[in-house]
Amino acid sequence: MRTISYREAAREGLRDALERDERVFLMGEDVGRYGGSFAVSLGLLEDFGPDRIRDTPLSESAFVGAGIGAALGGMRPIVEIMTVNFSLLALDQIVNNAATLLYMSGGQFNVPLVIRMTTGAGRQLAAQHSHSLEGWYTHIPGLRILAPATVEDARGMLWPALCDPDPVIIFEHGNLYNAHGDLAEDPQPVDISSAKVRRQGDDVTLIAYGGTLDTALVAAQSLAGDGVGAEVIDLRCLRPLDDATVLGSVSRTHRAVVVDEGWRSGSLSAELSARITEEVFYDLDAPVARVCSAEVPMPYSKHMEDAALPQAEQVVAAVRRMGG
Amino acid sequence: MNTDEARTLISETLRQVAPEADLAQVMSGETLQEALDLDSIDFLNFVTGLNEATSIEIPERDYPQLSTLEGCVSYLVARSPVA
Amino acid sequence: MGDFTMPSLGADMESGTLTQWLVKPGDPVHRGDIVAVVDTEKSTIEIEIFENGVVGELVVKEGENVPVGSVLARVSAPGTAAVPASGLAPVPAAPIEAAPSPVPEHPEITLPGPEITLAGPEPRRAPMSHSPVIRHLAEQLGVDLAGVAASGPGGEVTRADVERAAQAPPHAPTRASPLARRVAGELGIDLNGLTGTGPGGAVVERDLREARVPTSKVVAPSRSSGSARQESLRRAIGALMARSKREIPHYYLSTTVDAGAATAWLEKANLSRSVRDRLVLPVLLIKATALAVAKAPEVNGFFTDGEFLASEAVHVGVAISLRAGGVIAPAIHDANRLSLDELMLKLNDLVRRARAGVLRSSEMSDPTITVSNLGDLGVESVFGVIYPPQVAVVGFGAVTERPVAKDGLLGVRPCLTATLSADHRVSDGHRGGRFLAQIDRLLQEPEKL
Amino acid sequence: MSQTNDRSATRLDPAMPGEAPIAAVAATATIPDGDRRVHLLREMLRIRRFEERCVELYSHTKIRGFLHLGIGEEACAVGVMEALLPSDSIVSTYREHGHALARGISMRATMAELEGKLEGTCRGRGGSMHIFDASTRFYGGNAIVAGGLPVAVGLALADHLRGDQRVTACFFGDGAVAEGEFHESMNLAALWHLPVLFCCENNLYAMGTALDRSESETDLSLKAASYRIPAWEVDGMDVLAVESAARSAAETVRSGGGPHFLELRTYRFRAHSMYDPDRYREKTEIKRWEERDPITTLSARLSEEGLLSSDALELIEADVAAEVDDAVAFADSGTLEDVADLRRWVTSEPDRGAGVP
Repeated sequence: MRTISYREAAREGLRDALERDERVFLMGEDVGRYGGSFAVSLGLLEDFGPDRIRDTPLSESAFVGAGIGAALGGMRPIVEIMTVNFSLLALDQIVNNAATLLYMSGGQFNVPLVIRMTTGAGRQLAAQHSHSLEGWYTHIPGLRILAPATVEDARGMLWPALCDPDPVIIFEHGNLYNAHGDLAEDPQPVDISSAKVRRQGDDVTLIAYGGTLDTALVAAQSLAGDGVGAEVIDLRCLRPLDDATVLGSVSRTHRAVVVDEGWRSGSLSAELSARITEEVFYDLDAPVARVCSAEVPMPYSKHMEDAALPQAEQVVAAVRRMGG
Repeated sequence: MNTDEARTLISETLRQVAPEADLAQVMSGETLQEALDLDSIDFLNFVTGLNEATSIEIPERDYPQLSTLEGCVSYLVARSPVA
Repeated sequence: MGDFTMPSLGADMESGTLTQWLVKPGDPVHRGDIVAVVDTEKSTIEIEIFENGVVGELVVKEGENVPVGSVLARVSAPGTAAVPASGLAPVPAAPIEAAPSPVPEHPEITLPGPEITLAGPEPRRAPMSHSPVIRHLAEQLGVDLAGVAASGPGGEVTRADVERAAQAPPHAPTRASPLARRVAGELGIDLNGLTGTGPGGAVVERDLREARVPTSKVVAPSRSSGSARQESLRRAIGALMARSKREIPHYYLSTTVDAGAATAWLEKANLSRSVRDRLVLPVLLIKATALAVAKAPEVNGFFTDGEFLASEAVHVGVAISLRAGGVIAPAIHDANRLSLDELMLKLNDLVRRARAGVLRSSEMSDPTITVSNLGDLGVESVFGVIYPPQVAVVGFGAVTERPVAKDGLLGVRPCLTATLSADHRVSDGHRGGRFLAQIDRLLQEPEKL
Repeated sequence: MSQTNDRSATRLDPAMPGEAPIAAVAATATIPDGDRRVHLLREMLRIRRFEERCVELYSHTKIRGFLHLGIGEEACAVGVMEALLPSDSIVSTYREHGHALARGISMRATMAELEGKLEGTCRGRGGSMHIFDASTRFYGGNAIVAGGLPVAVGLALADHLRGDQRVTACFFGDGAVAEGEFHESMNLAALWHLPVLFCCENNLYAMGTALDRSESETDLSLKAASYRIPAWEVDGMDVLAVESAARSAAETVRSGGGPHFLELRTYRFRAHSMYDPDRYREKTEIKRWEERDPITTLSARLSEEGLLSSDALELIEADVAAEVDDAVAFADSGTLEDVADLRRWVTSEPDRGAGVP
């Protein structure tokens, strides 16, 4: 076991994939010479050369579309969009081409493409650089959406994602890059379709992903002080959702709180709440609660941003309101 | 009516009165009321059931003879019309 | 003879208006010729014909709007004798005679036969206008008159009706969590009018488990799975008893009753009855208890929100032990007015349905006093625990031969022990004692029960 | 490595869209021999008759949804496809029937797709605007204007990375040049020197908007030149001109000469789609372009040169008509996809391999 940062783990994942298969190449803004805007791809250009570590012009639609074309052409591209905020410029390619080609072509053309994006707020980057739009992408059939929240997942999800014959989008929360965690000496690829129970509990189920996993764990800790056993579920895969793990837990604890950095309306937490109500209604002892970002463009000032983001205290309060 | 017929009749009638009753549990000598938790209403319904099935007249004073399984069987066999 | 039909000119086009014909009957046409102009909601489009031929009848007139696919014109094969335009008298479509003439409008339709008056028990709709007194009272008590059941002789709403409506819990649906509703179903607890400790006062599962629910709300458990139901039922009733003990100051009385007269009368009475119609001793005990209430009304009613409400009616709750464990006490309504035979039928029916777990919630909801008759199971004396919100429970032990001094002579008589547990906030030993004595006196003249 | 073309021909004054274009730049390639030109004529006829029948089928509601016809633009499709190899890749647009048929996709499968039948190229899921065919590396129509351009660049990128000598031909209309994706794709292809053949079918109208009402600079070749991409203006109504231009461009691209841009000056005789009252064009203008119909002009030329007798033409017409009838019969008798397959291929079935080998 060694302690390593989330960023280093992600970089190790990239290096491992590039070494395993020469069809793999990385493409994105400043991934080469600059070493990646979050330094994830630092050093890769020197080791793998400009053909496989390709800096692109600021043309999100073109280089994401090119990633799709290259995947159609038999390569295994990894496209890095600097942040989810800029991915809006490539939505047409992602939704109308990547997610749709296999179905429209009647099963003829696969798009084995991986797109990585940084997401989320908390670094005072203000409204245009702080979005958390994973929920949009989880709405699109044809895409697999992953949210690695731990060092192990940051290292282990990339290779299985590349092996998936369909497009996979990996969201890396910006706050996690500096987080440290344990990682095996020879880390194995991880499963990319099921949620994980990060903390056992019997009284309430806290459901989180990516950047909000830590918020849920902190809340669970303080609830334990009040004698409330909170179970914390890390979704890991946001589409397709691992209903079995979520519903199994909620039907046991009878209470659920979803912690989601997206805005409430039409968010991933709304989908989770709907599924819980539809599937385990008769096991609910209180309405599903949701702790999300305030529905405001993210303010710059720290105290305002903190007020907008979902916090552990809000999760604890939600559980209390349920008579937990 | 031979003893086996009597026994099956008794268990069927009891089952109507006390669905969960299980004749096997009735130890010999133990009264049906105790073994199967029958109160006076249940017992009356039990007697009514036997009467309607066999049309044997069962006056109240004979109730004690029917309170055990064996007593019940012999009571029925003795009074049933010649098969 | 081909047909020229209204073409589909767009994904969402359902009909089109033929604005102009560019050909007339008899004109030769060739594939691709523009033959007409059509208007859709969005645009005016020249439409072409796809086959060669000669134009026949123009079925659709200019200005007519027809759905896509409707025949616009008949087109005959090319080279057939051109039908002289004038000669082609359009065959008029057969006038539709067969259509039934519409039912003539008659202003007044008289139904044959006498004017039907609504006779029978159905109370006639109360006249909408209420007396000012009633309206004023209703306003005062915040009662919506429209929702009040009228019991007055003329079908009008009485003062009592308004007061009853005022007391009745608001009809707002009880807030309960789905889990609570499911568990309530299993425990046979009627959630109406309950408030709990959940969000917004909703009843939550814990409320049911820790029996914050008055027994009157305990209805027959629903038919869900056996063992889990029994377990939860036993727990709920146990908790109920514990709470009853905590909250109600019980006082206990007992007396020995000579049951000789009763049992002798019973035996004689049953001789002349077929097996099915025989009576059992509990029937006499219930009737005696119900009649004795007249002597001690403080044992018959409800103690809620800190005050006692005597009940005019006497609904005797009969404690029935469920074979699967637990005891429930459904009510026999107006036991004091029923004959012994009616009581017998009622009791038999109650026991059978209770055993089968099929009881109406009304039966469970309003006994005014409870009789527990564990004497049936050979127990000599039993002190019951009061079922809140009731205020008394009468217990009858088993009939046993006991030495009794009567008229100075020592003799052996069939006796039973009658007990009373009552709520000290409502009655006391003296009143309770009068009640038990009255039961004893009544049992000595069974023929009057 | 900028290569400015010889612009000896006078520029077409875009202000007057109705003006007939001057003879295009004469490509230096050889004039194809007799029967090959008959083959080109026949290919164009197949497209024309196929699409004429589509109009009828649409009127009778056998084809639904949107239907964009390339009647008049057949020379572009046939000319370019003649210059490509089976190993090359094609990315097309929603006006794609001509490209599909010229590329070798059967009339049967294409018509069945238009009628939404299981026997169609994509089981009836794509329709007129989304025809895909793995065997001919036909990477689809695309209903998003310029949506296919980045994908074409990606296909070329894969070939470039693997050192495969292949061309990705990417078709789009004049409307696409107003999309950001056009500029991003041209730049990326040029920047990375990728083997893309950009084929712009400039029919002077983006749906209902004439070129000069949507572009500040209407000379599309100049646009391409700004990305240092060699560009030719080609008479899109002359299949021989298109073929020779496409052939020389494709050979340069295939041998590593980087992306090339063909501006195929052409014209569609029918409305943008089945729905369009065509109010934005003068009837006279349409008439003038119809006089330069690529089919009638070629057949007239071949008969003048004694290479095509009227009987031979009739034979070709009959043969094409039979193929169209057969395709319609095949489509009409086609089956519907089983609704139970609704969810198949939203994502891959577990065992399915990845991508086209």
